[in-house]
Amino acid sequence: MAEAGDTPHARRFVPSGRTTVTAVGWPALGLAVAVGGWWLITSAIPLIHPAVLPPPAEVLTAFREKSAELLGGLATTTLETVAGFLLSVVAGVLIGLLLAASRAAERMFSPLLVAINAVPKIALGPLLVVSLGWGQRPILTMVFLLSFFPIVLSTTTGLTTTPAELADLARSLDASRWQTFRKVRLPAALPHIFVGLKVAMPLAAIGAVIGEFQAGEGGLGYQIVQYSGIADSATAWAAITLLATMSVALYSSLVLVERLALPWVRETTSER
Amino acid sequence: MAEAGDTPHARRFVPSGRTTVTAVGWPALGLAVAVGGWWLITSAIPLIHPAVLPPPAEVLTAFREKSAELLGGLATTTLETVAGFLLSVVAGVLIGLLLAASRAAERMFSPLLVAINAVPKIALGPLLVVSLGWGQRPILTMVFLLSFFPIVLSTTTGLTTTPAELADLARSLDASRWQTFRKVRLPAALPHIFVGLKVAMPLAAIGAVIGEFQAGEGGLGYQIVQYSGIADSATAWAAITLLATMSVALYSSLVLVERLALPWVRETTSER
Amino acid sequence: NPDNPQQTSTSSSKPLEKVTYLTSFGNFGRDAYAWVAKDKGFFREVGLDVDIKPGSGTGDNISKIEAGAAMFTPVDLTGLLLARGNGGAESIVVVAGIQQHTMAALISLQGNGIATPKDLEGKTLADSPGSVVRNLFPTYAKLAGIDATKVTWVNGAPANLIGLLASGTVAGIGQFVVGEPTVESVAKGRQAVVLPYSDVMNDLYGNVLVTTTKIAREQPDLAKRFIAALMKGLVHSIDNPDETGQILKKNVPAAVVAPAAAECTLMSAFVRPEGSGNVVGTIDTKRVARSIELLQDADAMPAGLTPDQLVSADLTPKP
Amino acid sequence: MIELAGVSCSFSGRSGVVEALRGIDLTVAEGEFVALVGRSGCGKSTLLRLIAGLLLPTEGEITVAGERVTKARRDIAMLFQRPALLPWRSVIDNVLLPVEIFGWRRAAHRERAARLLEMAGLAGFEKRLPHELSGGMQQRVSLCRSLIGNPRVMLMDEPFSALDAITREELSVELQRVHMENASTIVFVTHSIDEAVLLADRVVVLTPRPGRIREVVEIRIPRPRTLGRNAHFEEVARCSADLHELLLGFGTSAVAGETGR
Amino acid sequence: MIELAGVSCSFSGRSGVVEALRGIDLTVAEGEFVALVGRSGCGKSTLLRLIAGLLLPTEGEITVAGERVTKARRDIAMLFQRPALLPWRSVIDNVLLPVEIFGWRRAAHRERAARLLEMAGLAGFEKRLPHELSGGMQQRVSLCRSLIGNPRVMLMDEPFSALDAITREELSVELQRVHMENASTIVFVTHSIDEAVLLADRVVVLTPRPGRIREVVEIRIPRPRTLGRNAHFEEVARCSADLHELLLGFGTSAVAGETGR
Ligand SMILES: Nc1ncnc2c1ncn2[C@@H]1O[C@H](COP(=O)(O)OP(=O)(O)OP(=O)(O)O)[C@@H](O)[C@H]1O
Ligand SMILES: Nc1ncnc2c1ncn2[C@@H]1O[C@H](COP(=O)(O)OP(=O)(O)OP(=O)(O)O)[C@@H](O)[C@H]1O
Ligand SMILES: [Mg+2]
Ligand SMILES: [Mg+2]
Repeated sequence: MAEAGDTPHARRFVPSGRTTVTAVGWPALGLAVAVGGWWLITSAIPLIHPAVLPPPAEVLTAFREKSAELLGGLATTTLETVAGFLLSVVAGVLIGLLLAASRAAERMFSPLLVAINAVPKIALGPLLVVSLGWGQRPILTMVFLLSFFPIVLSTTTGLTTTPAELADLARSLDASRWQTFRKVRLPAALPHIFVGLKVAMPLAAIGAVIGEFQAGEGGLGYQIVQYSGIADSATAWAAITLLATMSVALYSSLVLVERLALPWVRETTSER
Repeated sequence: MAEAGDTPHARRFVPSGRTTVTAVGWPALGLAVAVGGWWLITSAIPLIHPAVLPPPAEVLTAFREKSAELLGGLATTTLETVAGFLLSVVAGVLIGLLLAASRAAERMFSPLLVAINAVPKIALGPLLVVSLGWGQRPILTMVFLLSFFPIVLSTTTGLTTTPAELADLARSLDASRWQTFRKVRLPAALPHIFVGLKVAMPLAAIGAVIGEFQAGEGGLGYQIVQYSGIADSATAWAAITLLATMSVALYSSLVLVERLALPWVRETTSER
Repeated sequence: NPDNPQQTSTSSSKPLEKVTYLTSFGNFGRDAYAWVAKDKGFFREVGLDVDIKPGSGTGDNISKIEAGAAMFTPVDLTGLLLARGNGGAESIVVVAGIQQHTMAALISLQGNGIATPKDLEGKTLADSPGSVVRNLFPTYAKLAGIDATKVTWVNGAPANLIGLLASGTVAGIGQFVVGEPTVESVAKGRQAVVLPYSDVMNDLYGNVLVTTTKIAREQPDLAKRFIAALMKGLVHSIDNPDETGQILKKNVPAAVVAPAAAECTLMSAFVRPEGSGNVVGTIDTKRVARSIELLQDADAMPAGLTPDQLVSADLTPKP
Repeated sequence: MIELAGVSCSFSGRSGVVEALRGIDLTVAEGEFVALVGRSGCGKSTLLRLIAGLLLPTEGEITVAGERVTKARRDIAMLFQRPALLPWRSVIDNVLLPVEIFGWRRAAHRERAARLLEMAGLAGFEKRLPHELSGGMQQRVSLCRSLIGNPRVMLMDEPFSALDAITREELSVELQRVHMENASTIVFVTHSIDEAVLLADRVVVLTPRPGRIREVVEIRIPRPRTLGRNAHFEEVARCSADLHELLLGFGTSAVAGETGR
Repeated sequence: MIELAGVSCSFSGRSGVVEALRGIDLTVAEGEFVALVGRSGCGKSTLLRLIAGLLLPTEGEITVAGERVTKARRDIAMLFQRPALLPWRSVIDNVLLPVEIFGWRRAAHRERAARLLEMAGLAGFEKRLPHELSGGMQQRVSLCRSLIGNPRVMLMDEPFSALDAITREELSVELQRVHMENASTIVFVTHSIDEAVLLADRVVVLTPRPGRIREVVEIRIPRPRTLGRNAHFEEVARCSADLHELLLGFGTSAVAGETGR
């Protein structure tokens, strides 16, 4: 729970006002620090040329001017990110499950997954376009390619490190593989899996952008290319900022889901 | 241990011949499957045009022809990847430690880290070059930017989910924060941290390549751009293949380090 | 699609044939002519329904055309020659010239101490490896009488170059001539200094329209119709830069009118140089041969390639 | 029901081999209640895990109901030395786990689960998560879980070790009742000689490492048995004294029986 | 040494509040050996955790050596109900953990650690990892760990619960010796009335939830005490009977004392 300080006491309900402060106040402060830093190096002491990193004020202006277009791009990219991410989650957990189920599969395929993951995705553009055409399909594939690996790895790790005593319990009940998975290994793996999901989420956003670079006809990534092509860095950075904001929002919802889904983790472990 | 089958028995030493088969045989089979598949779709039933994915034979020829140059690139890129990765590990664990130590810091900075992580790194090229020049520094920074997040996240998660009974033990000994960290939380977090490291490793390789795209003067990334720029896809894919091989090798060493460093994890958890 | 009803009715007897076209890179003013041809109904007039997709540069575009993801695209002839010299792009054939002279150039800013090619010595320039400007630089240096070894090249991704120049990190960058207005708009008041390669390499073409040998052989009629309509768009775009900018904006919301129009204006001189007559898109095989020679002399490609292996004389627009 | 013939079991780790059990021959008849006693670390838990099919013997053979044991059986319930509760499941859901695994209807067994919990003194805690319970309460949840399936064979590893004397007595009585009602076969590890004498038909005494059967003591007291001074007080005292001596007989200090390799 | 004044402690979870302890007043003198008995779940562990400074009371005040307890103290060693060994450390390194934390020299205490392990019957297991040990062996490692620092105060939560009768007796004797040699203050939770009577100067009997002090029984038998029939047999029998009755007095079924909310 959200008590400060070192001394533990009997857990009790935390007054909700306090929670709101920590949940909203600190991130707001963090944001202020970040924007302040940005402003400092671009406007106050202009260390960095605006063509490279425009000051926040210019970015805001650019956003105001092109808000409809940028928000349209945001909608497109968000949709792609979320859809591709969900695809990754489903496929990643299934692959992770496969690798966890069989040592042979793990030994056989995990080097391949690492290899696929290490290919710079930019180089795959033509391949994707040629085999999948333009638009949603190559973009979702790109999102998948960028974000599946952390999910696979964390799922496999989670599923193969079930506490021995719980695995023994399942075995003593002669539970089937599927039952053991569903009732014991998967729930026990969830804390691990969520780490993978949280790592994968920003990667999914990047995947959408790279996909748009290569095969898109709209979205924030496309806008970033277009506006940096005409050196309108303020608008390009407005798109980048929107993208970052989207990621933070999606990431936060993931954290929320985790907190709701796994209350027991916070109770059986010690935070700080 | 490497016993096959479902039935557990009292743990005993596995004949070493068996281990070698699983450690080398399966990955080799996986490689064969991958190369076979590649050959199938490019040469046997040419579904995919060699211009977007050249057949293995062509790539091999290209590699033979330009092996000195490509191996030089490999050396450069490997060095950058490893150096940048080590940087990420050190900095990532430290940042993770900071976030784990203070809820305020976590609330303040984790959205920013997510935001930074979600910025398409291509867009950061000019910023890096302008502030850091060409060569090693911007490239290492790029490696860091791509690979720090999984390490930070897994470190924070690992450090904040110490089993309550171990944290209580440390508290009952009135251990200082640092002692608790060193002797209890960090070792307990290592299984988590290693997942982060394993996710970060291929990302580091991509970081080196993207860094070279933007600020490099050699290396596999540089060669990929150069050769795809003149549509010499065989050589470009030779570079990509080398890159993937390098990642797999680095990843495997990481797995080995994990196995040597954390023998207790395999013993207190149940694999399958 | 705002085609006027008259044109629609003339071609409605037959179903439109589908064609996929790739721009050279993204959707900027220099590539807007395809949109003009589509928007003005030039393609429709000749019974084509053209799908325009953003390209990603010469290398990628060649791959995509060879693999059949698109049928036509403009690529830089020098890049194509280099690819061919390396044993790639074997099924690619040139069917029209877009820019009669290469638009490759070095762009600097006033105050950087560069006014003539000679001033480049001792300076640092940026461009991405594999780009035309960089590949041709040794040849350019030789012809312009400067010592190429005294110039330092650094790497920079295409999208980053203008920023690098504007922020003073490098003295000059590789760019197409049409990049000048963009550079100036970013440099805020400083004027651009442009050193076009065409000053010393007059034979070299800029972008040329390519397709595969298969299409050239099996669908010459379709290719001819496509080329004619595209050239019509090209002419219209350089004649009406402002309208072109509007058309681009209408079709690609992320485009911006003013810089697109400026690019068209600048491109005009390369599409229809003085004394080239009224017809655009022509290819002079003798010039191509000399370009090949140039690259061979610079050791950039092996001997053996002849223009007729590369250019489909049947299809190129004739003066 | 359960037969062990020449069963040995060793563990090997990085620092050498531990021989946990050597040459165990033991037959447990159907409906019999056998207690297993022995010094800490002598291999009692290992023996139960072998019977449960969680571990394969290094030597020898184990059969249950005539079938060779190669994996766990559904008619055997194992109660582990540690509670092994699923931390994300409420108390009642933990008790109902075997029901779900066996594919039975949850609703049909819910009430029985609640009754078992009440019997174990856990009424009102059904919805709580395991970490909200005390050590002894967790152990009782685990006991309820092992009873829910009405198993033919129960292997119980120190089920009452974390319980106070009174709860222990009450639950001993319950266990006897279940044993008699269901005629189930029970192998029961305990450190309490009193408990062994109260509950078991036979008490198997193991020697310290390697665990071998030192003696099997028969307890001839009619059931139901009760605690405290009763008609069979002398028999109880005799058996207790015997067992104590048998256990003590391995040397005066714990050290004697314990060597790492 | 230890003073508790009006100490209460409640836990709140999603399914309501549990009042674990209510109004505990207790003073433990320096060098005193106090046993804590009570039904399972009555708050014994909670009480120890409060004294150890691992939990803050919801009400009341706790002082140790005159200082208010707000966090753990180095002169108090806590032995947890579960062994809580670090799974990555060998047995001897687990025992030496307090030495490292206190910043003492490892080398100087290594031998003592080995001696403690030998005393606990674990000679030869120094290099093994905790998961290679049986439950009782793990508990003994944890006991050695709590003894290594020669603490002034020891809080022991059922230290012998997983041990066989013999080992238990041997270690009880050892514990008595340590207690007398070091004049350390000990608060000891046990479920064994015999153990309480053998070891304690006073036995505190807690009522079931909420835990309140029902009675404090003084055991006036001179030390060193021994098991079995001895000169003080009658006093032992009287105290045991008293305690049994006190514990039993809360109702005939465990259920009575257990409600969730
Ligand atoms: N996984 C393991 N790896 C190595 N050795 C083991 C393992 N499990 C048990 N042992 C060893 O086997 C022996 C018997 O262990 P077991 O747990 O069966 O003892 P036990 O009789 O149940 O003891 P306790 O009464 O303390 O629970 C011990 O010496 C122990 O060290
Ligand atoms: N973390 C917690 N959250 C909620 N309730 C708790 C928690 N810890 C203990 N309790 C409750 O407090 C009461 C006392 O628990 P405690 O562990 O002190 O009992 P105990 O006397 O040690 O029992 P045992 O003899 O079984 O170990 C129990 O009813 C338990 O449910
Ligand atoms: Mg045991
Ligand atoms: Mg307790």
